[in-house]
Amino acid sequence: MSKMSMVQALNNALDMMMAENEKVYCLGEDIGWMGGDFGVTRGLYDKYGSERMRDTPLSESAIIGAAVGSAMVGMRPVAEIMFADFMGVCYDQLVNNAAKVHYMFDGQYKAPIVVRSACGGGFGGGPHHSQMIEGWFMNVPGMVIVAPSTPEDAKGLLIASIEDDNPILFLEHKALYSKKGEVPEGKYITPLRKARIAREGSDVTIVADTWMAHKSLAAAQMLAGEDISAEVIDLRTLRPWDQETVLDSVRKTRRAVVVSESPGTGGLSADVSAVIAEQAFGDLKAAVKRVTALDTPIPFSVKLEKIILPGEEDIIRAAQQVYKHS
Amino acid sequence: MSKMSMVQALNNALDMMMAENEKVYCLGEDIGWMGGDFGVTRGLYDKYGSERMRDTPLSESAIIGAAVGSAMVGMRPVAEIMFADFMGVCYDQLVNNAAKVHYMFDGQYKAPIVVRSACGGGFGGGPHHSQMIEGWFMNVPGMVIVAPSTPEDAKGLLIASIEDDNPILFLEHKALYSKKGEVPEGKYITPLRKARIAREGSDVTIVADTWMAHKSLAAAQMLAGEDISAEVIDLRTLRPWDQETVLDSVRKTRRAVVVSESPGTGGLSADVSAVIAEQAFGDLKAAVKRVTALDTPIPFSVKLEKIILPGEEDIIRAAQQVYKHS
Amino acid sequence: MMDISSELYLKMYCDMLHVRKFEQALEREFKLGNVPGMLHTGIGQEATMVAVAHSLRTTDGLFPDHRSHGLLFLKGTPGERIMAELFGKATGVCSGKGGSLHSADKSVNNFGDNAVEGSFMVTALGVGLGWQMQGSDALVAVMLGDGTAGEGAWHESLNLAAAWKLPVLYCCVNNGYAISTPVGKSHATGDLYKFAAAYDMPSVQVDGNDLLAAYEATQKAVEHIRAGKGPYFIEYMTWRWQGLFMGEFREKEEVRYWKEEHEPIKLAGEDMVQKGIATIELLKKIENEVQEEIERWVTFAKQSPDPDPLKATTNVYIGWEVETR
Amino acid sequence: MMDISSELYLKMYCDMLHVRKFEQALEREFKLGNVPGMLHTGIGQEATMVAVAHSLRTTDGLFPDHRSHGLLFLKGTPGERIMAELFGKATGVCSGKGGSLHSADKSVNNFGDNAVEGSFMVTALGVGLGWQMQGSDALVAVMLGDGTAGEGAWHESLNLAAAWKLPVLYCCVNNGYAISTPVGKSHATGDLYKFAAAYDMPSVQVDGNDLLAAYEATQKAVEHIRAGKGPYFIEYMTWRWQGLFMGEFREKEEVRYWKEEHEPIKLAGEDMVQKGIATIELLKKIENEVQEEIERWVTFAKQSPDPDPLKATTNVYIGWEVETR
Ligand SMILES: Cc1ncc(C[n+]2csc(CCOP(=O)(O)OP(=O)(O)O)c2C)c(N)n1
Ligand SMILES: Cc1ncc(C[n+]2csc(CCOP(=O)(O)OP(=O)(O)O)c2C)c(N)n1
Ligand SMILES: [Mg+2]
Ligand SMILES: [Mg+2]
Repeated sequence: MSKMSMVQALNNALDMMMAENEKVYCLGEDIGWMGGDFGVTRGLYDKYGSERMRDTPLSESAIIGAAVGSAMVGMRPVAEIMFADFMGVCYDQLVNNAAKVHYMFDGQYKAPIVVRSACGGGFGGGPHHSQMIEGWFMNVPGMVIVAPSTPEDAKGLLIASIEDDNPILFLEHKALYSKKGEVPEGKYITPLRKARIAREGSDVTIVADTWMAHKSLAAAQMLAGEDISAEVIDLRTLRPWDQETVLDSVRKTRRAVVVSESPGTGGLSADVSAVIAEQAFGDLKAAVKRVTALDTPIPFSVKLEKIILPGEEDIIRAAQQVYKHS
Repeated sequence: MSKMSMVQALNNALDMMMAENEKVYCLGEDIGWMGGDFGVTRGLYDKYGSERMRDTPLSESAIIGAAVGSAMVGMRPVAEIMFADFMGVCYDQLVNNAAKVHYMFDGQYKAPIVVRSACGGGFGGGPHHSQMIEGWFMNVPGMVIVAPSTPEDAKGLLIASIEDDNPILFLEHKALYSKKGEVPEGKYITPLRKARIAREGSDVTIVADTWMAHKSLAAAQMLAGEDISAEVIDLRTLRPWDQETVLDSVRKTRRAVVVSESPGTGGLSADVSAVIAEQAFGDLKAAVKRVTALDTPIPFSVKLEKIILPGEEDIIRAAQQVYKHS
Repeated sequence: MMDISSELYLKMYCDMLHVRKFEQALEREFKLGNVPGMLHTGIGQEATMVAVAHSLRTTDGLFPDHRSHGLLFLKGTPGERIMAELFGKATGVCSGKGGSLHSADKSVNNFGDNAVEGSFMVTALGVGLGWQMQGSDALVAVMLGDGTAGEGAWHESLNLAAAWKLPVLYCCVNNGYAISTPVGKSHATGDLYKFAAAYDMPSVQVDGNDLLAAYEATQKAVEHIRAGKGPYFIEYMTWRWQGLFMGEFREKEEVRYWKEEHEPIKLAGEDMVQKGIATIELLKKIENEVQEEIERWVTFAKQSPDPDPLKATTNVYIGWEVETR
Repeated sequence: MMDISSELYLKMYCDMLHVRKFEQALEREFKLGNVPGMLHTGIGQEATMVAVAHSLRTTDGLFPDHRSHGLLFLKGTPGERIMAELFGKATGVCSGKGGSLHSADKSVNNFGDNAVEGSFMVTALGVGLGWQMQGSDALVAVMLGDGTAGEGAWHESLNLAAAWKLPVLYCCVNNGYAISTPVGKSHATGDLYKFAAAYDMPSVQVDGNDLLAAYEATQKAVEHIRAGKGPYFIEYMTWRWQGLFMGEFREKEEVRYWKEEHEPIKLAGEDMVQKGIATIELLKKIENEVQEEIERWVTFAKQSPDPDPLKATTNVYIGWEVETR
């Protein structure tokens, strides 16, 4: 174990996988010599060279296209899209090709790509540098979406993603890049499609992801002071998400709050809320409550952004409400 | 009133709006001289000329970009994306620009564009010509999604969309293009954000859209034979959808089935199901049930496609289940 | 003009006929309702397809486009499996899940069409890159229509292929129209090779209905790429017979020129007869044999079973199954 | 070399200083934590910006890019409202909702930046088209970096602008790098005007640090467009002073050349002194006055209030409000 930031943990995972398997290579804008906009690939260029640490032009479609094509002939590309907001530009490549290659050719080809990208708001990045974009892909069969919230999981999930044979969007929250945590040495895997119970509790289940998992834990701490015992679940894989762990928890606590940094209309939070209400209908003591971003783009002003993004207090209030109204 | 197909009704609406307002113009691939892949713009080129009926190259980003830019300087563009599946290529233009222009510049500009597109499956179009794509946009604030299911609504909704000041995706289901119905003469508006109660009933509410509204009506007919009285709601506007009409109905019937041609993970059906369960929790006698496409891309074989798309029998079975389990 | 053996010439002629007869049979079956979905045929473009097919090795990659049915079997896949795929049958090369617009065959390095026009231009970069990194001398050919040149992926693909000297052969099939839109109307120029020339790669225009000229140009391109010199662009000038769903839309004289005067199969046949490589009787015999073979493929497709219902939900993800109803 | 009046020369010099001082003040305030988000500055590219600004009318459109803060006020918006926007304040030109990367001002036809690089290249088509359809002779200028030339929208924009003869002025600011990536490494060619030349539009390369040369080239382009002859492409060769977040990354000699030898403000100043248009004292005086003005803008921005919380949810849709918490 050693203490490191999520950036370091991700770097460690990439380094390990590139050392182990020469089919693994990285491509993206400024990921080579510079080491990436957030430093995740720092040092790898010196170690693995320009062939395996490929600087690309600003061509997101070509980045994903090249990743998918090379994966179809046996490579294991790790592509970086600098900010997740830019995935709009290569959306077709992800949705109509990467996600469908395996199915439409009935299993002949596969597209084991990992697309790393920095997501999320809270730093005044404005409307095109702050979005959570899992909602863009939730309704897309064939796609897998992974989003770590701790350095330990970041390393384990990235290794698992590179080894997995499906196309994976790997979302790294900017607010968590420099947050430190204990990370095991050596190679290990954090399983995909398996949520993490970040905190056990008995009165209400809070389902969250990435940054919001942290806010939810803080909220749970406060709730404990009011004798509300909250169980916090960090989804880790957002599509397909771990229904079993969530439903088991809700059947125990009989109350659920779903927290998401994305807008409340459509998207992940709606899916989680719907599945809970559909599958655990008889067990629920109160309606599921969602705590999400407001239905707006993300404003530049940090003050305004704070208003539209969900906060700790919003989670606390929601948990209190489901607890008291039942 | 006169009986016409949805294609004719849409054509009629475009004709009327172009005659009335010279700022209205159309652009897209083969929409001019040829009259569009499905004939929706037929005859308009002869009437309004090549300036206002603009054939474009295969450049979906440029089509949406040109639409948005011209809307920002006062035009009222009606763009056509030949098949909705191709919106992946211009996704960035829609999501990061059209949907955000008004907000990010704090109201200075607006982007009153209508993007017409043929959607939906059932004809062996394969993975890139058959998708319902509202799920790609459900989590995108600023976007409006409209989808008619009758010729009458097609005309009224298209007129309303052209007159509306927001960016609108106007989804036309291929299975309904040639279906005929009574259409009022002259100009009229079918209100946006207002669902249609396609059939009244008292035992279960079936919420559906476009093609599925027809399948739901057929299912309701069958259910009536078993003394289950189904109310069928055709959403018409899919984002933001009409919560009031749906919730009023569910509070009355106390049971809900949500039908969607899109995959069940994420997307519109999840949002509708979640909101019903959250808002009408105390009124529900049974868990909401969803009838959706399976979580797969769309296969070419018509036989396989039939398996993955939701059918009338699936809707009947779901309604029977929520009715009996309560 | 290139010198090729009589044997090769005859083989290529025979292959052009395969393409022609395949498409004609397909049109017939489509009208009878036996072929689902949409249909785009490559009639008129046979010389271009055969020139490309004969320049590629099995180990080379191919991204066919929506008019490339002929290339699908010319690349090496048994024709009946292509026909069956277009009929949506279990015996099809993708078990009926891909159809006309998505018929891939990994065993011969056919990467399948992507029905979002232009999109696979960037996928091809990856295939070339992967092979380059693996030290292979294989190249990848991409078929693309003139209309497809409107897509942004065009630029990203040409730019990166040139910057990274990737082994990509761009086969631009300029048949004059994108659906109803003339190439010169929708683009800054109707001579598309001029676009590509800006990307620091050889870019040529060739008569796509002149089999030997098309073959020679393609051979030269393949040599260049195989030598590690990077991508190459060829614009094949040709014409598609297929009109619009409402019928023929082009000028009478234009139609006559392409269908009667500058028709690739007729031109090659006449040339062979003139050169003494074949007699009219031999050509007729070949044609009959090809016709019979194609009908066998059709029969195979027709008699093949529909896909197993289980196929509907298999191969979405690797490692787990999606829910069924 | 073009002949311009002393008055204009001095005005342009003064404007270059405004850009420089604005950016320097911004950098200082950014380091102090007063400016949220990210910061890209246009220091070193002042001549290019001033050349463009002085060629546009208020009725002409502008799509500024991420280094165009200077252009935002040169287009006519009061500088303090631009500064305030970058500070995220209520008095900003977009009420603090847009910030550095999205500062539009409809009143002067500034259409705002789109932080998805390249994307507004197609939006600009629409502005040009709309005006063309409305019979206006206004044109629209698009600022774009060399890196941005990698995006597919580049191709779709140039192609359609040429095909439709739209009044678009492409101002490509080639400063040698996209973040850390040299222009020649990521593109098929480092001379980007060569790309555009393939699109049947005039395309030229000019020294972007030579104010008069840049101005002359831009004037010529504007004339061409205004005459209804369609789009025009200019590649301004320049250099950005801003390095990477970890510091300077370019060769010492390269840095020296651009910062000391081929520095746009110094070059213009020396030229004016030599020509007797200005004295060193006058130039110093101008500089001091500009500095004072910029500081007034900073003070205005600092003292401005944060946006009204209601702004968070207004102007999402037109015609209805979204829910608040
Ligand atoms: C992205 C995208 N836009 C539009 C279409 C619809 N479409 C299919 S073929 C075609 C015309 C293509 O023209 P061209 O590339 O010249 O090929 P041709 O059919 O002439 O061989 C169009 C517009 C599509 N499949 N994908
Ligand atoms: C679509 C997209 N990709 C990547 C980025 C991240 N990014 C912002 S500026 C930049 C470099 C742009 O280089 P250039 O166009 O040369 O402009 P410069 O900064 O040199 O003025 C990059 C990669 C972005 N904003 N949008
Ligand atoms: Mg064509
Ligand atoms: Mg640059």
